[in-house]
Amino acid sequence: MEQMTYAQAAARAVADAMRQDPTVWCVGEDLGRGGVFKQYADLPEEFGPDRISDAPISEAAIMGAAFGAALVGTRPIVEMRFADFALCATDELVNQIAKARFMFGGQSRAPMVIRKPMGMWRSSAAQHSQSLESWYVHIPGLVVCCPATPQDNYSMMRAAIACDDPVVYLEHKDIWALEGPVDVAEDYAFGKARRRTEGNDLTIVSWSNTANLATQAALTLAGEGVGANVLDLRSLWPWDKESVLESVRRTGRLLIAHESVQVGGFGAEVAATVAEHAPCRIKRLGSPRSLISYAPNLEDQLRVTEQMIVDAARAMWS
Amino acid sequence: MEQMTYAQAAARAVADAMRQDPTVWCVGEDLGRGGVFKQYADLPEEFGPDRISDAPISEAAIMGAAFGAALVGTRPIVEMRFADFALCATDELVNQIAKARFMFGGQSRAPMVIRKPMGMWRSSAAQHSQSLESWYVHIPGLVVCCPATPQDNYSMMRAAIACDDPVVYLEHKDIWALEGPVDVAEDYAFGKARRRTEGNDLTIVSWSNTANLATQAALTLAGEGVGANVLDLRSLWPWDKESVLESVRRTGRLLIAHESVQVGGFGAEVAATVAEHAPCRIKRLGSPRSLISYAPNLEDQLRVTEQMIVDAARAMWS
Amino acid sequence: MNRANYDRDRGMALLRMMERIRAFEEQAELAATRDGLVLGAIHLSIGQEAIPAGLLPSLDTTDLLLSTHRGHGHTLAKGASPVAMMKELLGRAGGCCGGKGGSMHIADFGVGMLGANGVVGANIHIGAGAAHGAKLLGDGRIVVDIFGDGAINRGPFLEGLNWAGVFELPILFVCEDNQYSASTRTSDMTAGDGAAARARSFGIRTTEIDGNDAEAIADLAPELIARIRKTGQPEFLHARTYRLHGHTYFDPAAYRPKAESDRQWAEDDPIQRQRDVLASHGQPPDQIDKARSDAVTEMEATLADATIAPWPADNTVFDDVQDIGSPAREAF
Amino acid sequence: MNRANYDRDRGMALLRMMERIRAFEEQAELAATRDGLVLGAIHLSIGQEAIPAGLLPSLDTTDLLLSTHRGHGHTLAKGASPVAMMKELLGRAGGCCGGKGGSMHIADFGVGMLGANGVVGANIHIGAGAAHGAKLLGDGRIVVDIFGDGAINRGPFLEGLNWAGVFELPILFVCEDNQYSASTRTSDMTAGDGAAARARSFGIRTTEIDGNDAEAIADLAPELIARIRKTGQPEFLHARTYRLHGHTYFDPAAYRPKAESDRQWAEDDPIQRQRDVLASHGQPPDQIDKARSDAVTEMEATLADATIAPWPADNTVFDDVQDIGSPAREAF
Ligand SMILES: Cc1ncc(C[n+]2csc(CCOP(=O)(O)OP(=O)(O)O)c2C)c(N)n1
Ligand SMILES: Cc1ncc(C[n+]2csc(CCOP(=O)(O)OP(=O)(O)O)c2C)c(N)n1
Ligand SMILES: [Mg+2]
Ligand SMILES: [Mg+2]
Repeated sequence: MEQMTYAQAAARAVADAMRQDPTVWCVGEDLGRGGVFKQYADLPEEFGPDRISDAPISEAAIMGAAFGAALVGTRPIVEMRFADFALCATDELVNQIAKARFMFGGQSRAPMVIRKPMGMWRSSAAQHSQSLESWYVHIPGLVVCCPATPQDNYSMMRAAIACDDPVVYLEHKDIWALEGPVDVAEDYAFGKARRRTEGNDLTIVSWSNTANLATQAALTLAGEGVGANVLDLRSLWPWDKESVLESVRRTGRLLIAHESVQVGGFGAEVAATVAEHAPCRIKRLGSPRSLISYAPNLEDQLRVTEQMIVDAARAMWS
Repeated sequence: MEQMTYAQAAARAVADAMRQDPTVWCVGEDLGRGGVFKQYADLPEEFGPDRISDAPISEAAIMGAAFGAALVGTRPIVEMRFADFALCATDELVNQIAKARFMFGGQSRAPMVIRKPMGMWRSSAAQHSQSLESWYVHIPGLVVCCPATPQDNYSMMRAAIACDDPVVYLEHKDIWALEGPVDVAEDYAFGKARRRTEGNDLTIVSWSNTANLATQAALTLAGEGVGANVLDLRSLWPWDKESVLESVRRTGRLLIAHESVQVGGFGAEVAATVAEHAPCRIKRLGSPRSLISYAPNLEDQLRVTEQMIVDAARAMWS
Repeated sequence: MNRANYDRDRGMALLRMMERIRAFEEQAELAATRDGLVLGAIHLSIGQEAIPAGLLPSLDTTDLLLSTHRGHGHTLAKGASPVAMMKELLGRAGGCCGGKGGSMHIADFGVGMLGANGVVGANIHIGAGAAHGAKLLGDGRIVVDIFGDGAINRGPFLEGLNWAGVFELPILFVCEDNQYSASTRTSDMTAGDGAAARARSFGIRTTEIDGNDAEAIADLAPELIARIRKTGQPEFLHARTYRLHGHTYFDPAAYRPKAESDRQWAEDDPIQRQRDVLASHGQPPDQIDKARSDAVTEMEATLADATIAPWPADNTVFDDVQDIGSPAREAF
Repeated sequence: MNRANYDRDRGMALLRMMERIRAFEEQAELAATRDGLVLGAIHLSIGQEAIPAGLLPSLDTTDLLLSTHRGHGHTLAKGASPVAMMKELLGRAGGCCGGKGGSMHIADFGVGMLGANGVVGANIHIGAGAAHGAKLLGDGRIVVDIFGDGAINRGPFLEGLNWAGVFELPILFVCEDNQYSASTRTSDMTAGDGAAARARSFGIRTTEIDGNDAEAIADLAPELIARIRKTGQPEFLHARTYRLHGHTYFDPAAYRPKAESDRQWAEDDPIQRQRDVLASHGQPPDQIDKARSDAVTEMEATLADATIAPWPADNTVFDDVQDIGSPAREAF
């Protein structure tokens, strides 16, 4: 087990995959210098400019060209820099990449990993802070990953690169420097949640960096004698309905916490599924349907914090 | 009260608004010939090419330029032709139009109506059939409208044009020819559902063309002695939580029916809200998370039909 | 004008391919209007047959093609089976996309046809990417990427051409300029001198040609393709043509003067032009006519075949959505 | 070279504006690096001051400007208040966007500044639309739309220029070509001859200029602007310059040879060039220096003002999201 940061774990996963499979390559702006968040550090030196490729500021073409290259037998890793900029390539992702295999009756595959660093990153304001994971879950043809730890950013990246479906891979910008142990032998199966904490009193479902906050919150709750079962979904499509339903049947209480806007967020899908199949006390905690400010005191009001998770959990007994 | 089709009602609303306000104008491909669905019929003749403007095949610029024109004091109506093509203008809608007023601290407004004909229209296949209303509900700054009848396509269009917020206005392609009475004096308040049928046994929440199917289904159910309160939400942001909660508190049963993909659809938000605030028996009926086929027998398997609504309603007592 | 040592065999091959494309689309139109068997929109390329017929036979089967909503002719000329295509237009089992795509998503990867596209312009940067992939794999395949005059006003035109230039990709971009974008005269919505001028601004070698002159296109094609194989550099071809029918089969094209299309039919139908060329070079009239009658026979049989094909099996509905996760309603 | 009847007052005005822009950004950089008061990224235009200083004072206040992430200089030269701008960079109450936007979304509609943009290229078609709106309203306003060399590789460049050409809109597009796109040398990722060549392909009248020659830009500006007002037609200006600092204030710009930026500092700093021009035309050195000292004094006071400004009131968080529907969590 090595210690690595979240960014290093991803770089390591990409490097390990590229060594094994010569058809894997990466493309995005400024990758030749290791990527804006250094998540491609040392890769340009090892693999050269054809396989760690720079790109013009052409998000539509980065996505579209990588798709074309996938259709002819390569396995591109697409870097969108900020998830927000990926909106410049929405037709390519949703109308082309997600649909090609089906529309063409199975003649083609689009084995791609589309990396979209998402989330709030102090004072990045409204155009550089969004979390739109629920959009991609709603699009048939896409797999959606939200790794929260270095271990998962290694294992899930390996699985995403190996997958023949297009994978929207949403890394959280605020935890590039998060350190943790990584076992490169641990593998990951899409749709399997990680039990971050065990507990029989309350189920907390979360993903991405909020799952880390929820895990912290569970420790506080444990100190108060409240056993919270924190499930880090890790992938949102497919998602681990079985574990969530099993857990709420035990606990009778479900708290769902995520950073993205609550209205129309993926938390609604989790809540709706539980309400249909295992009704219990349900509470969502997400961002207000508002825009993210530059000023920190305004930005903070949109954040879901560890304390808010603790308070919301306590309130589930009131 | 005049009889009009859904398409004529929209054209009439646009004409009435343009006569009153010289700053209202329309822009989109082929509008000079009345629009691909004739939803701009006779407007080119009355208002001329500057106010019913053709456009190059440049969805990003149609959306972006209309936004610029809104910033300087006009009120554009943007025609996207098919909701699917609007994905070519996602940055413009989500990163620019929805956020400008807030990011600029209230210095600007973007009074725009963005028309996106959506939904299944026999054998239009995967790139011409999508219903992505839940995406726009998730985006702060946007109002989201889904008119289901000629009356609402008149009243809601008038309200959308008069609104200072950007309004994503999703007309359903399958009902352009639907006829009905229109009272041009009836006004519409965003966030007010229409009670399509009364009933105390079951609440059915729907919108867009599925609300018409639900209304039919309610008649069948009434024949069986089951009173269904069909609520046509009409606008999804804001949406009529009060009426839905009031209704489910009476009926104790909620069926949500919509054409769009069920996973991550707006039905999940309705279900989640009810589960949090007025727990009751809840069931969603939407499209499988699959792609829409050209072949009718495959396309039909993705549709939510009147019969399916009736069956799902009956099953709520089993 | 007559040429010395004119190759009548090639001339007949060009005529036959154009006749096959036209006969295919005439049958497709009958299937739509007479039989009501085509459920979605189809976009006919009648009047534009010289471009695929002149250009695509010079490619290897392994070479790649990307096309548009108006792609029947391209697909046939790349070597796809008309029966599988017709079945796809009718949404039947055995269609090249299993009935899932229809006319606007027709594809035959077996002959390097990577798909029509329902989104105007979307195939431009995707095509550049196909060439990018082929270059990375070093397998020698080149790409022909065909789009309309309306597509040059979408961002992917800029991003795709720039991409091909920057990465030095083996691709031939072809603007099939039929002067209309649906009901709009493209020149009314296009600034500057259009496709060729824009392509040159990316430093891409650009050729302009009469897109209704099958012989001229067939003369040029081997040269362009050989140069792309040799240099690995992109090229651009701007071919002027005319859409003799409406935008879709149900479009009466009332937005343009009937005299305009009548003149085109009379003076600039690429098939009639090719017939005249052959005649003027002494090709026997019966052989010239036979190209037409053979094509009609083939495509009537094609439609008959397609008409009796069954619908796709109901249980194929969720096939090929994706490997991971089940698309079924409420799947667990 | 010296000119006859050189206008020293205009020369001093140009210098003063450039010094104010530079001093503003030096203070902003100090606020970021020394004081840790700038929380988000800021992009400095140090070395590029001649373009806004030469161009924008020729506009009326009612004329319109759209800018980029590197927009401080443009915004100042259009007449915005440096104090309101600095407060915005610090995310404070009284910032021109109430602290909600920060450097990348700075805007001052009161002086026709319709906003910086965090999305590269997005201001190009939006700017064309602003000109479209002004034309529809017939109010005589014209638009200046400034973007970088990297933005010419995004679709909006094509769609925006085509739009302006088709609708004949009163807009001046300005490509501020500092040769870099973040850490990438733009020429490595650009096919063909770049901005000017592409602009010409849209039939838009295009001028190329030394973007570090404030005098030349100030000579040209009134002519361009007058012609746009008169003809109502778009124009394009390609101005070559250089970014003397990193892409963001925390970018050491290690990707380019230090010798390159050293040479630029030594030989092609637009401010030093303007000082030399003035000196060579007999402007007293103390007055030349005073432009700098006045600017520094002003901008030090500006930063001091901003530093003591309070945070925006917490209860402004939901202001200006939208009129319809409440943004609050679980609003009813
Ligand atoms: C992005 C997008 N916008 C609009 C449409 C609707 N549409 C389909 S074909 C067409 C005209 C295309 O014109 P052109 O590119 O010249 O091709 P042609 O039809 O003439 O072959 C339009 C506007 C679309 N399919 N995609
Ligand atoms: C669509 C989009 N892609 C990428 C970025 C990230 N980014 C911000 S500035 C920049 C470089 C822009 O270069 P240029 O247009 O030349 O402007 P300059 O920074 O040189 O002034 C990039 C890539 C962005 N903001 N928007
Ligand atoms: Mg055309
Ligand atoms: Mg630059």
